[in-house]
Amino acid sequence: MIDFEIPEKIAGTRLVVETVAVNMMRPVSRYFDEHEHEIPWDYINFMHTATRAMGGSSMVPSEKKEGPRFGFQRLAVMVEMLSWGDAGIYLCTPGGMLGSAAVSATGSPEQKERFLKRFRGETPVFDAMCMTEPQCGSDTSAIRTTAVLDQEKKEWLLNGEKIFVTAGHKAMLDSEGFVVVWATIDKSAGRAGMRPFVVEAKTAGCQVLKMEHKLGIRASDTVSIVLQDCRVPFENILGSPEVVKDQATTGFKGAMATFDATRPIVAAQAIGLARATLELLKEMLAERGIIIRYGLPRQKLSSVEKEVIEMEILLRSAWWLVLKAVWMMDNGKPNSLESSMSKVRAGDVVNRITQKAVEIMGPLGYSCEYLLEKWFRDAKISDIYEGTGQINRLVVARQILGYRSSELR
Amino acid sequence: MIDFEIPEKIAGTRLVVETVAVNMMRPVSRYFDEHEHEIPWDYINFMHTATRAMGGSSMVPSEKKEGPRFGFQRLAVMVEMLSWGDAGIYLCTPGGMLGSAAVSATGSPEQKERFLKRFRGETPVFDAMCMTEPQCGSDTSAIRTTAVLDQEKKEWLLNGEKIFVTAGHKAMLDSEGFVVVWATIDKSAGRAGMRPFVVEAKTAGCQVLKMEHKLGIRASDTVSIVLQDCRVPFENILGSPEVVKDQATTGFKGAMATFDATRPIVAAQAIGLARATLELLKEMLAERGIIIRYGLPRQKLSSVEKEVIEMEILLRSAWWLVLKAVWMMDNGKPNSLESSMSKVRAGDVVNRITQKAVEIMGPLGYSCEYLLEKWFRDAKISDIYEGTGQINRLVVARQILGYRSSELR
Amino acid sequence: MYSFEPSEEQKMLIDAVSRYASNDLRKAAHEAEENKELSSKLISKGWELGILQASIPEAYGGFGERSALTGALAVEELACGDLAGAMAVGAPALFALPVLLAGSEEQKKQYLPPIIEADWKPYSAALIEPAFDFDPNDLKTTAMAEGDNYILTGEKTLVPFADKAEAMVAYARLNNETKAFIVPKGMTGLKIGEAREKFMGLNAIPFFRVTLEGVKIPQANLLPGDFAPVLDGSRVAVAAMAIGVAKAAFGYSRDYAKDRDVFGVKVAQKQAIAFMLAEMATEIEAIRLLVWEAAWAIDNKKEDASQKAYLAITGAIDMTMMVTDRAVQILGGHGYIREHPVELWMRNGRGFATFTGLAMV
Amino acid sequence: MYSFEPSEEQKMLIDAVSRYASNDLRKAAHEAEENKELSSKLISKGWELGILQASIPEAYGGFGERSALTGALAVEELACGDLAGAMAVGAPALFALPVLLAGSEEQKKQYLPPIIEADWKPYSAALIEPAFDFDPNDLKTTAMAEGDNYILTGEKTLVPFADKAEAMVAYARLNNETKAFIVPKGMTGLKIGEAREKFMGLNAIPFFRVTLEGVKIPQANLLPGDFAPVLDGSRVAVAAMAIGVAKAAFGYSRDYAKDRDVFGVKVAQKQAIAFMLAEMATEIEAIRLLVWEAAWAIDNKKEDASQKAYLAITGAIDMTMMVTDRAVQILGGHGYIREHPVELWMRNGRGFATFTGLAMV
Repeated sequence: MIDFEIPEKIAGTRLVVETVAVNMMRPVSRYFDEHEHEIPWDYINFMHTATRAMGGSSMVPSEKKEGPRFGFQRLAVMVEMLSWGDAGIYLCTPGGMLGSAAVSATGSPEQKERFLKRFRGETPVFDAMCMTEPQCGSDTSAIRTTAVLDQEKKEWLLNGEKIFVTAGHKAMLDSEGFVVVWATIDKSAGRAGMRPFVVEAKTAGCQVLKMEHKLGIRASDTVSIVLQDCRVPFENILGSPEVVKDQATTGFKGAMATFDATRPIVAAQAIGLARATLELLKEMLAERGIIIRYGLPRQKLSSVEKEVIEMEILLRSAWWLVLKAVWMMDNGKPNSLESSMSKVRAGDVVNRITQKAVEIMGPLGYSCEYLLEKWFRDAKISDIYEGTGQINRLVVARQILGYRSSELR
Repeated sequence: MIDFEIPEKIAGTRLVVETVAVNMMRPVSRYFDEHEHEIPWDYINFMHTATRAMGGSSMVPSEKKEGPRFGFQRLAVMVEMLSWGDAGIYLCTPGGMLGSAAVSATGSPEQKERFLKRFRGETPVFDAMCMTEPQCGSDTSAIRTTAVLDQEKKEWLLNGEKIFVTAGHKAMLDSEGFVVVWATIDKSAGRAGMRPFVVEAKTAGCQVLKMEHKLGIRASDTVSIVLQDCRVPFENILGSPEVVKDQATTGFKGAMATFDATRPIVAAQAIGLARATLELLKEMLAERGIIIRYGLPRQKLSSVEKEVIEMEILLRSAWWLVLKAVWMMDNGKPNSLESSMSKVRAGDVVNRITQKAVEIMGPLGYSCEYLLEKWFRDAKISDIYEGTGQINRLVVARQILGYRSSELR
Repeated sequence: MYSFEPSEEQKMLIDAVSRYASNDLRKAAHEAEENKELSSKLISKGWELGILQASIPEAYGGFGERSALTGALAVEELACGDLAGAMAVGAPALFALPVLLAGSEEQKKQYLPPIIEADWKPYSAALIEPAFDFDPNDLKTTAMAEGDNYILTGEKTLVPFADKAEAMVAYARLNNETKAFIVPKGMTGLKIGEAREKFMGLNAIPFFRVTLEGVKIPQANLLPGDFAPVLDGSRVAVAAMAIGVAKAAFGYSRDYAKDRDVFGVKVAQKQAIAFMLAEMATEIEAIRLLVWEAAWAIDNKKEDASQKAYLAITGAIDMTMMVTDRAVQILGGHGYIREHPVELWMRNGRGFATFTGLAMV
Repeated sequence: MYSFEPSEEQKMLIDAVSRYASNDLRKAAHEAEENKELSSKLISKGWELGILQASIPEAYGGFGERSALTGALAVEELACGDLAGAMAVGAPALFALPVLLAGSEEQKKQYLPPIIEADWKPYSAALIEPAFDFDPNDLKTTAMAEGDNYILTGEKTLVPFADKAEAMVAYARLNNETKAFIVPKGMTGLKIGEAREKFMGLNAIPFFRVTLEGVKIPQANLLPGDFAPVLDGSRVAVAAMAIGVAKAAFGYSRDYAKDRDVFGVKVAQKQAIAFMLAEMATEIEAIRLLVWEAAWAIDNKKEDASQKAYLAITGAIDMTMMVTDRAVQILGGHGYIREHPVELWMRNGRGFATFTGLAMV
């Protein structure tokens, strides 16, 4: 039965998160944008304490109980609201995000316990995902980082360089967290040889280098990580250490399964930012006497009204795509198509809305007095990370055409 | 010295053509749209007589004199204006168009005389280009029609089927015209084996089949042509009968050279239609009290004003692209890039403008009482024939990237 | 609680409608458009699916409860077969649903059973006016009280089946509000245009210009209820049909692109085409959710249902134009000829900016 | 007679400017933006190219004739190096050209030679006002005649170099018309904001809020001429700069796409990327012709020059946003970090909706 009513238990969470967004994020948005690489500890500590108080550990769902599941729906709603607060600060949320998602998606029960329990400790802990390398962006199958098994010591030897690691600094240097490193255990096997490895903070041979200076989301750190003969225990591999060539590309499938879960969440982030922008735009316009007249034929609208109404359409429809994708996730339905669709559309929508909002507000839109210009800068990342708009279009296209990746590249 | 002033001699021609457009095309636009496959003989005869009276033969330029050349600029201006009159009727203009362009671009002086002189006769004569085949649209290198040389009789034997031949009926059945058939003389040579052949009206083995029923440009006939052991004299091959493999793809280059000349002309057609639409839209709006206020910031415009101003920008800029492409043609500058750019943009622009015009005028836009709905239907062909928007983007991309076609497909 | 899955009952309906749409409507569409006529047998078969009948309570001859959402699911499928067919099958709803939504108890009892319990008969609605900025909430057609009657004056366009309709609902401005009036066949002053109106698409449906030259109708023919729910129901219906048309165009062009060769591969294997298709699919799905949300909001009597219905139709207008245009583009020359259905979908697709009033759920 | 080729003289100018733009401006751009400062040496070198000087007749200290077209060609190249640098180099034109275009003979003789014959010094213009719907033809800042003076009252934003400018042209509404007034440094009531204004881009240029608190200036400081030619000159200049920024972004992202591997080929070999680039190139070329046409119309005193200048800047706004956004997209993660210049171009690119008044040809 089709239903667009927010579940009560999520509505409650949303209300709580809204308080955080309003009180702990918005007031410091500009500060952390201007002070790149400073860490919003107040927010972090609050979120950690709050999550612990509620008996949780990570934002990533780990429901095992029977009955309807809401984990990813709740997560999407929370992320949307936090990102409405501030997209950069939201990315500093402790308690496990992309790395944990990979562990959840591909780890054994033991691994989940071992790696995820740290998020339940007294101090906030972070994790991160290491996928991109200097020579490969969207083409994750071209990963060069290697993992070689030292049979004697039962350890993996990791070598390679990872870039654009979101929150890598916080995971590895500011807390006892970990990163999930994608590496190949058999180059000749291509995607089938790819595996995620957990590398914990303070592991020798793993260095955090170069904090990037970015266009937006400046509160969030983005680093390079260099692995030089970095040794991790045999048990830190997620998934099977066996490579079955020319068969199911297990390793890569793990990454893909992770994406199915994470892309709608990144899309939710874009939606939160887009909603913030549209709301502020409408407020600023209303203060200046411009109230949007819904219901009129386009021919009777002003150009600003038409633009705002279009934004509204884009925003709402994109949000439902996100919710559908996470709802499928929660209900165990395969959602690769919907997941990538939501990411494609959210990336488009947030850029369109922030770009137009800055334009509509003229010199005020362009000024740092208001947050519109910041949101314009924050927005662009949504169409880039966790698969660019182009990569996600490719995924959508393959799904609707029934093509394997070899048939449509 | 950059100059946007229309040359006087072209301005004169334009004025004459405008009279034709206003008096002989617009009044019968709706009639020939409603009576598909009827031939607008009044227009044809008038154009033929007028062209003869002015000492010309074909609309395709054949200037040989020294000094600045204007032929393609004049042609573009004329086509724009005729298409402003009626895009479908314009396509019935006698005197050689695409076929003649191919003869001009790739034929010997003898061939030009032999094939083109017919256009100077007493009755109107038509030509046509046969490129597309049932199994191949944009991919002209996949042409299956074959030409085999009968050494004994010194004749070519053509076999194959051609579709979407614009004005093919008029060229082959309604006049003593010809079609230019692209065929391969050596399948193993790929593009290098492609050659254009002139097939004259009444040639045995050449059958005109199936008049298409179309979305728009209904005054223009579109036919299939079947060649069954169709014999043409050895001298009807345009360009060299020798195939030099793995070298310059002469045959295909001939087609491409033709495209450089014809694409801006097809673009000009789109522009004329787009201008007609924008002008009528502005008139209809003005009658209803809506006058476009140029100069205002967007924030002060109505949505209709903003739309119309955008149309104006699209239209004007596209028209200058066309003129630049033909100006280069006239000045002997290589213009593949500009030619395809003009086609890409004109195709986009005419569709955008006609689609929006119909929408803006609401029930009036959708009604057959006005020509807007017809122009919407006529417009779409501009983004399809003489290379779809996609093919032309490919050409532009190759040019700006310095890629051969093997590097970017 | 969020859910994006139709109920079992709805799925069965979708199934049945979709079978009729593809086996009957779609197959008849080309001829219907070219000959400007839909066979009454075809329409009757669609009527027997009982889409409208299931929206009318038993008390008035039907066997269900009106649900805008269920209606939207059904008409999307119908329109995916053929838009003209979908509108023809649904013509009685143009009369019956306004009566259900805005009529008095008496009016429902009087008007509904004869429609619902009978075979398909043409009914109509006269909402649209021949103005470029036609606004259903600001009609030029007026209703003036005169004694026990109302005098309707104005001009309407795009009135389907006006020549043979048993009755129509005509909309007019009364005290600055849009109101619906029941206008029986053959009233004095009700002028039906002599020739059918011609439009870019929907040629299978007979449309007429209708002039109300001071048509005098009894007070009892005013539907007392608000116009808003009627307008919302029409916006959602038309938007759902836009989804249907877009779905048809998407599916056809996708199949074509998968089937046809270019440069040694399938057309669909070219990124430029594959990305177009991906965007079409994404756009359709996005706007479909917006339409569902609006329909759900209507069914659940949400305060902002009107705004949602407005957003849904506004989004659907652009989406359908984009999708049908691209479908033609993907077929190239084949898209431009009337042998393939995509050009008709593009013609019909452009009309959604104008079609509100021509369908109802 | 149509021609789309700059004259030999123009080509030489383009060449010289382009060398400076790529060897000097482009190289300094990143540091200038991050440190919020342009070196005066860099600006002086640009000044010595003589772009403005060549626009001023000998009678006023220059060595040429003002041509909006030549100016447009020059500032396109400058902005392709760096937009902030281009605006800084051109700051004296913000003062000099309005004087040339709208000033009396006396004013030209008084004000122009000291600017043109000297080294680069900061001059400024105060046109833009802090309103979302700022309209240069409907200013909120007013000028009132009072005896032999005008009293200027209002608030301006985005006034470059306001703190150190030798003088500025302030624009105000006088009898419902926009008029330009010469405001020397340090006038009573001329309040320059204490801190620099902060904007999304152009951080290398010091911008200030300027409040005119009843600034009393002598009648002789009113430029008597029309505002229209001044506005047209600025619209064309800013539009030409937009082309320059877009060209920079296009070139950089094209080269990146040709250099970088993905899925075993170059990024540029993917149709999705190649088509983006093709559209960017087409759009740039199309709008460039529109800008040239407007400049040409100005130079040839065409009646519709103002309308053409308006269309040019309006088209340029959207074009630059599209192109710079796509350039960032093509670089992906690399586009998002400040190590590469494209993110700055995107920030600057979005500003063109607001920049009219910040450049002049």
